[in-house]
Amino acid sequence: MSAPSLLVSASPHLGAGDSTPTIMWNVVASLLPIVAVAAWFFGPSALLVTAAATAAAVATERVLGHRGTLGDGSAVITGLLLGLTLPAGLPLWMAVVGGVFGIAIGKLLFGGLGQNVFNPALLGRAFLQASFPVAMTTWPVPAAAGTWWALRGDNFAFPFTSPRVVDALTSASPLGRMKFEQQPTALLDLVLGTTTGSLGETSGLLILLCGGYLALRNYLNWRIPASIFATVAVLAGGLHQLDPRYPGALFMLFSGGLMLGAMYMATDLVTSPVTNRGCWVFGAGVGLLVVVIRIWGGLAEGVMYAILIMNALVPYLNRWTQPRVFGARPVEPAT
Amino acid sequence: MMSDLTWIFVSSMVVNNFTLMLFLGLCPFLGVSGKIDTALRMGAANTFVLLITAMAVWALNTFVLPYAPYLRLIAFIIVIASLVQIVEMVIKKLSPALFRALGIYLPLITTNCAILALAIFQTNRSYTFLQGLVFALGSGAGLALALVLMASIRESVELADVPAVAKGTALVLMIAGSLSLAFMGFAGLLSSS
Amino acid sequence: MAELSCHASMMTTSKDAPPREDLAKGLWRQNPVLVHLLGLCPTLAVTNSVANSVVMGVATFFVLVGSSFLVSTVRRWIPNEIRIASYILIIATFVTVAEFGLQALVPDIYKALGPFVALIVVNCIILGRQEAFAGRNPVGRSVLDAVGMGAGFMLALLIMGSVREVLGSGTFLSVSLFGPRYEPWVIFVLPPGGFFTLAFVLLAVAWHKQRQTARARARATDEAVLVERVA
Amino acid sequence: MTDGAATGVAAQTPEPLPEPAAVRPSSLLVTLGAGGAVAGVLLVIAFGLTLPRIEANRAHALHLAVNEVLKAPARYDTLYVVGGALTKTPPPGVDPKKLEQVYLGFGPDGRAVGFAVGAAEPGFQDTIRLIFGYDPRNRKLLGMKVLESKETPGLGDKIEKDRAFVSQFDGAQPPLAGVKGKRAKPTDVAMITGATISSRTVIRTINNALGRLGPLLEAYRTEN
Amino acid sequence: MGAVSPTAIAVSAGILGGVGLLFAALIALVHRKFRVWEDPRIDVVAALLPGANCGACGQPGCRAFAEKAVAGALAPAQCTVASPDVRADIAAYLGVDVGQATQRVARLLCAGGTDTAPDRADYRGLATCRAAAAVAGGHKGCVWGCLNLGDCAVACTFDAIRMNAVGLPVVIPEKCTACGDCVRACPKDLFLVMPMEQKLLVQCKSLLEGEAAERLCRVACNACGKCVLDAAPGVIEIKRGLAVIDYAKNELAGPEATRRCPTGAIVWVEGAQFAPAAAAGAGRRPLEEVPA
Amino acid sequence: MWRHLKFRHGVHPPTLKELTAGVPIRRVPYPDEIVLPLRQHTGKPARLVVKAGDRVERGDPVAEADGYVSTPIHASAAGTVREIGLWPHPDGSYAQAVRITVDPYSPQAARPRLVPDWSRLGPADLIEAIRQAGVVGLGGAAFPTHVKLAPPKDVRIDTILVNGCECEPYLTTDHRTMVEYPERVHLGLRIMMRCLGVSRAVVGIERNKPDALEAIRAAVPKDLDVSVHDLEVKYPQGAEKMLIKSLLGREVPSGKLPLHVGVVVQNVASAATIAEVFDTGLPLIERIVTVTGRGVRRPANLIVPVGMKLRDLLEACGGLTEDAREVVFGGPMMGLAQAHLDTPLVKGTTGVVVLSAAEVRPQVSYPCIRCGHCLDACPVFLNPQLLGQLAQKERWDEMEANHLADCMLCGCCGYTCPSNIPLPQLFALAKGALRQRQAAA
Ligand SMILES: Cc1cc2nc3c(=O)[nH]c(=O)nc-3n(C[C@H](O)[C@H](O)[C@H](O)COP(=O)(O)O)c2cc1C
Ligand SMILES: Cc1cc2nc3c(=O)[nH]c(=O)nc-3n(C[C@H](O)[C@H](O)[C@H](O)COP(=O)(O)O)c2cc1C
Ligand SMILES: Cc1cc2nc3c(=O)[nH]c(=O)nc-3n(C[C@H](O)[C@H](O)[C@H](O)COP(=O)(O)O)c2cc1C
Ligand SMILES: Cc1cc2nc3c(=O)[nH]c(=O)nc-3n(C[C@H](O)[C@H](O)[C@H](O)CO)c2cc1C
Ligand code: SF4
Ligand code: SF4
Ligand code: SF4
Ligand code: SF4
Ligand code: FES
Repeated sequence: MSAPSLLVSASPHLGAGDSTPTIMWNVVASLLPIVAVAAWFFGPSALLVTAAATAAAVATERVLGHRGTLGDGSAVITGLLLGLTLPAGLPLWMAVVGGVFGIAIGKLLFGGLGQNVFNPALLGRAFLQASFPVAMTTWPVPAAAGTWWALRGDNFAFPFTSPRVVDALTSASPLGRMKFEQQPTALLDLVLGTTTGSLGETSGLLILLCGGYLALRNYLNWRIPASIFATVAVLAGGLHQLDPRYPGALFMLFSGGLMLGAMYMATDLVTSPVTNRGCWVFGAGVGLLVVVIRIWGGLAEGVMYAILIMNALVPYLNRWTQPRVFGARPVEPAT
Repeated sequence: MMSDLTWIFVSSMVVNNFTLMLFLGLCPFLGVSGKIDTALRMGAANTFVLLITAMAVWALNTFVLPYAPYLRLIAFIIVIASLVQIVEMVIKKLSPALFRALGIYLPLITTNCAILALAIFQTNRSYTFLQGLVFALGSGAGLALALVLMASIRESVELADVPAVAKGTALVLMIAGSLSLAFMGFAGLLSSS
Repeated sequence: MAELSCHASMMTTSKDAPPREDLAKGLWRQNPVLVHLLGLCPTLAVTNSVANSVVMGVATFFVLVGSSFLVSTVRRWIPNEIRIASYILIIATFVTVAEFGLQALVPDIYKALGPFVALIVVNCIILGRQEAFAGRNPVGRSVLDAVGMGAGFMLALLIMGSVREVLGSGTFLSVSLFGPRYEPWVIFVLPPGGFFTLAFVLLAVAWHKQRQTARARARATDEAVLVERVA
Repeated sequence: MTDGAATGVAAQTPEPLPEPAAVRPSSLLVTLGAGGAVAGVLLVIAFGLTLPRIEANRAHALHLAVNEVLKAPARYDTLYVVGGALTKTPPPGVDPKKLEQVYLGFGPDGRAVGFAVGAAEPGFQDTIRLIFGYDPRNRKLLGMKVLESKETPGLGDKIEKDRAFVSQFDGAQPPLAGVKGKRAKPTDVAMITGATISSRTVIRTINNALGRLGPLLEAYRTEN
Repeated sequence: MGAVSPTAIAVSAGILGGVGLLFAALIALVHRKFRVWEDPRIDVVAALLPGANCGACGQPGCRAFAEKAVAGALAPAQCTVASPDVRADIAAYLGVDVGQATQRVARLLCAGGTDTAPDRADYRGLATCRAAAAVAGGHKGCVWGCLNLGDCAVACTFDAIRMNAVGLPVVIPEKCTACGDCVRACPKDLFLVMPMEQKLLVQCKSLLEGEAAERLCRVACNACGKCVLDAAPGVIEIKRGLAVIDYAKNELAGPEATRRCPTGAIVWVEGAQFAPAAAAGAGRRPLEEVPA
Repeated sequence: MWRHLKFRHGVHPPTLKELTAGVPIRRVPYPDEIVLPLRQHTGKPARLVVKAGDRVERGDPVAEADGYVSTPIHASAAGTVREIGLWPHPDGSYAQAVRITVDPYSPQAARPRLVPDWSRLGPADLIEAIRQAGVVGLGGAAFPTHVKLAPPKDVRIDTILVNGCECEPYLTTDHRTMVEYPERVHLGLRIMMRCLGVSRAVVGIERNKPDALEAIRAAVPKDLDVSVHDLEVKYPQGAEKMLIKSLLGREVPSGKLPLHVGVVVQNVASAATIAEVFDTGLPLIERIVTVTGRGVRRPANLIVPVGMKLRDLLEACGGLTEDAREVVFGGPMMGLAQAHLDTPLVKGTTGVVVLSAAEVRPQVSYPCIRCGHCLDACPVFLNPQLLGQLAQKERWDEMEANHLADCMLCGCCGYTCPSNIPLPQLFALAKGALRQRQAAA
């Protein structure tokens, strides 16, 4: 019998199903329906903005990253998610700035996939929000009168110039209206997504479905969204009971970026805790900060900041929520 | 007016965090944020010195400086420095354990601009004794928070394959910038009606 | 008096370096901010406009040169034990003078600089120079050194201030550069922008250094080839 | 293994350095004491030299602000808030600088045109300090100027820089109400889009200050 | 208040002078109590040393070396890492001779490159020698031999090891400081730090003999014993399948012992051991390609 | 039912046992040569007692125990000692081994009883007999059984657990043993209970072996307190600590042995072997081995003489298929890959699994994405994610502080990692480095 050159490798010699790229591309796939719905509401602007953010993210990963890391699909997710957090009328050059910053500073500077501390998409968005506060808070009304084809803002503003005012209808977001004008928005509109807001924060129901698919396949830790939802519902519900001027739990849950944030961004594997207990605490922290910022803060929406702040706490949470090692007794007082 | 102690505390701790928003105390922030353990101790020692400073400054402002306003800066720096020195010696004598935990950071803090800045802010804003203490407590908590966050992040980033050019201070500053960006979420906290 | 944290005892030139070197080293090769990372608080805090940066730079320069002069003049009479206390006394005096001066001359900018003029007292660069240089060298060299370091500090502030004002407001010394259509990147005049700008500047410096060592390494490889021929 | 490095202990041993003797405390005392005294003298001199300029600067800044919000009065008086009333003369023994002050402006004809009142409240980033002119007779504002704020450039700093916003306060009728969009009534102030908080703080600051001081101002008017 | 009145001057001078006195008293007190004196030259010497803390000098670190050097227990030359200039500087500063140290260098006890010693299996996993060695002894047919993955080159602080085209680490004697990093790094224990004048070397550790050894590696020592006969008596001995050199008799050793070696396992080395091939670079041999 | 206990975490790899689960055990023909490494068990290698040219009969000792934690080794076939020298060892190294040329055409008749009859022996004599018979644990670690049966005086053992889980995928050695020799298992158990003076025994069997459960249950002797329990099918149910947790609810303290919670765990095959040794009077010279996997043509459960070479064994099973890629001693989760077909089987070899190219773990790894799956898999609640990162930076001390010592290299973390990071390999390296450093200190 001739001996083929045998393989020698370390145990275990078998591997379980899904590889990292599989997970990532599945997330990409689950985001596509959300992009499609955004396009349904916001027309070509939605596609342009997401495409610009994604292209920028991918190109940055390609140019500055290690060879071959594009295949894992994570840069595509970053780009898509960044795009989904932007207003439809944003100039494309700004979307590109966000994508480049998110990947270059938010991810590659830390060593690339898996090593970053802050959610790259959100860091990119926070950068944009701080850089271009006006453009980033100009919310076009979805499905406004006019043709589907019309741009919802000056998407094609020349790089480094301010967007021109285009006669697309804009209005305050449901949260802004609630906070600054005490005007609630109908829950059905929030659930279906027929409200203003960034591209991906319009349809809570769809996000819930797509995220649920990922949770079922164990691509994301369901404890994080569960903990966020529970915390927000309890806090908002309680405050609403105390003072009905505060918005109720359902409004809180379905308005703004909470759904997208809880399902897709707080759950980013890399920037959330590795321990399950840590995930519960992380989610509770995000929920708490969202409610605090929305109710007592200066900003109408706080999901992005809540997640970023909790991201910063993740290394600490990981340490703190380390499970008790099998057979290790809780420390007994010295005898 | 700004008598609201809660607001002073929250504002000095997160909204106008000394380190992340006002760039005060960057030396310890960059220098002693490598390990969570030391960061915590540094934060505690810092808060301690801030509290002492607040009291001393209140006394100076009330009893000495009205008569010699031009000595403000010199008086602050000398009084703070000598107070810290004395406290250090006292701790060393009374509790060697506490000294080992916190004392070694005290000299580092003397020449740290957060302390002097606290004195100046407190004077400029004419805080009362109580307000001054709350302000010191809030700023100290803010410094400790920033330090601990930075330390835990640095501990985890130490295991990452950071590109060679970015290793060291550039990365730490990027993290600080990101933290500062995240802390912008606290803007306006408790100040809107 | 406590030993100080500043690690400024590096950055010395050897005894027989030419005076030009005393002056020039602070500007770039041993730039107190960009290379030795000293005095970061003011570097980040007051550089959101060029005017602020310049005024702060001048004030610091004044204090640095003044106290270096005085320290090197009186250094022989200061006992070692009270070295630092005396330095602080001298520095604080100069800072207070600078504070009064700015308040009298440029009240608006003084206000914009907030507490940071007073904080020059605790700027590590200044105490560091007294410790490392003025306390050990004759007046002439000390002043040259202080001028160099002060200029280096000013240069760093100017770089930071220019980047931040140009990007963050589209202006330079309040003169509009790109016309009204320019969209300013507000973040650069906000706190995070300060951190990011300095990080970018340091990245650029590190990248430059890396290129230099890469070149040095290329030279070393020639050596290795030589070894190969021997073997 | 061979251990080659152990060859050759230094042929000579370096001269041991003698430990320097301790200093005499008296030299420390003399140096620091004298240095302190000299520094003190220097400071006082610098202070004395610059003080006039600094006070002039301050007065000038105040003058400009009062001028702006009272629409260039011919002159103005400084009044002190003492025990729930306004008085021209501070009570003896109290540092007048510690008292709250308002300024009463007079037109060229010598008639009072209104008060300039300073106030401050926490805004979006930090405390916003402003001064406004108020005519208690017509219950109208005369103008508003922000003295100090750290609001976001490009957004919140419009409360200082945006003429459209600032000019609304000329002739507005307190208590003010912030509105989104166009102002319809004289009590309305159109807030700045994207800087609602800063705008609202300005409005709130004026309303609160008038709520507190309004009766005093009116009482003073009627008395005099 | 305001103008420079004599009282103001007096007050200010009094306050500051008083504070100064207080301070001076305090410091005098502290100094009296806690004074520790250390020879300042230690700091200077420590600053001059390379700061590699490599231990090549046999001290736990550069500062320890500085202390001993100032005390005269070590000669400056014994820091082999420092350049001759630096050693001279230290000597001049301390006013002593530079002293001498034998130059030592790391030698590899294996010559089994990928061309001479074939693999027996495909190893997949972490691309380090240590990892490969732990998995079924690695891919190399000869289990004693070099795994060619370059842990040593990575470990070397001084960039003194390059992997050549056939996967063997080449130590560049000019750069090697004898710090022993490679000795600790190699899982097969193939490095030996030895004086440069020990030039006779058996580049093999295989315990197999005769044909069994040669089957696994063309340059293995097959324990034939010819070198023992050719060398001066007692210099070489065959022990457990290997020719072993007694370096205590190094002065008797000469190149003649290598002449009849059928495999070339015993060599006479001047300078570097194998030919470096710059093309192969200093890194590891890539085992796992980055996913496409 | 009885208390329902289980251990937490762990993984569910496909069991893949259908290849051999129904194949009855048969005996392989004797090979031409037997190679007996002197290191076959945990502990000190045995000391040689033969020399080249000696004749040995089946069951003759070729090496004697060298110390307490050591066992003798016996010739597993009659023949002539051809050579004593270095030979490839299953752990990848070369080790001292006795090569025996097997007599051709020999009936391989055994010597008459070398091991005494058990029924009249007291505990001490029984243990000595077990030791002389060279019995070691057959569950994988090959720990000398006599050591386990003689616990230190100050611990009290109250229960023997019999480990019939066989949780490794593919292997069916224990399964077939339980189905075909249930009485032997019980007899072995009876002998061990006598050695330890224990009256209670529990047999734990994973639920995917109903026939084994039934056979073992049916054969429980009336006079013994033996209960048989079915367990969840989950890897590593068979690891001692997990088994004790599942069956008794006791948690073996970190760094301690089962005996510290009053338990001795023995594999079913070990029990059966003890019975067989006393039955036949022959020492441990053969064992049951599953040869399986998609890379071998005729998977089988075989009685194999210890020391048979892999090449011969595979030939007896029809040889390798074209796409055979990796040969593993033991199961695919913890087994050792073999670089050589010349390596001999040793006493601890539970099976030979030949994986096809399609089955082997893909060999590209991605960066860790901190998914936390490894934390959810680790049965001893470590943080493999952190440990892995630390290992890559060679920060051994921090690994130690993070309980590396508790890692049993079960492979769950590596199995579940989507980024395919060779975590157990990293941990094995770290353990090695720490051991090396400790030895140096
Ligand atoms: C980076 C950033 C800076 C901001 N700065 C201010 C500010 O200075 N003043 C302010 O009132 N609002 C500021 N805002 C926005 C407010 O938080 C809030 O969204 C706004 O006041 C709502 O106004 P709108 O209802 O007109 O959109 C800022 C927001 C961001 C993201
Ligand atoms: C150093 C050492 C000492 C041991 N001592 C005993 C012992 O005294 N009694 C015992 O029952 N088992 C003892 N064991 C055996 C273990 O409990 C365990 O059964 C053996 O390591 C095989 O377990 P495994 O197959 O799960 O790895 C010892 C193991 C080791 C490594
Ligand atoms: C991860 C792991 C899985 C194991 N799986 C089994 C198993 O399925 N069956 C088994 O008998 N022993 C298994 N063992 C070995 C047992 O822990 C234990 O050593 C053995 O049952 C003791 O019996 P023995 O000394 O008779 O071999 C496993 C060990 C480990 C570490
Ligand atoms: C469930 C899930 C959620 C993710 N969410 C984000 C996200 O919010 N932002 C992002 O940049 N990348 C996200 N990614 C992609 C990837 O983890 C991210 O690019 C890393 O942070 C880069 O190191 C996600 C991936 C998964 C599997
Ligand atoms: S460490 Fe170097 S010498 Fe040792 S096996 Fe690896 S490559 Fe060969
Ligand atoms: S036989 Fe000798 S030279 Fe060849 S690989 Fe093995 S140790 Fe190296
Ligand atoms: S190999 Fe170690 S770390 Fe990994 S799952 Fe098993 S016990 Fe846990
Ligand atoms: S399973 Fe792998 S990728 Fe996931 S956390 Fe663990 S090591 Fe990282
Ligand atoms: S300069 Fe601010 S703490 Fe040192």
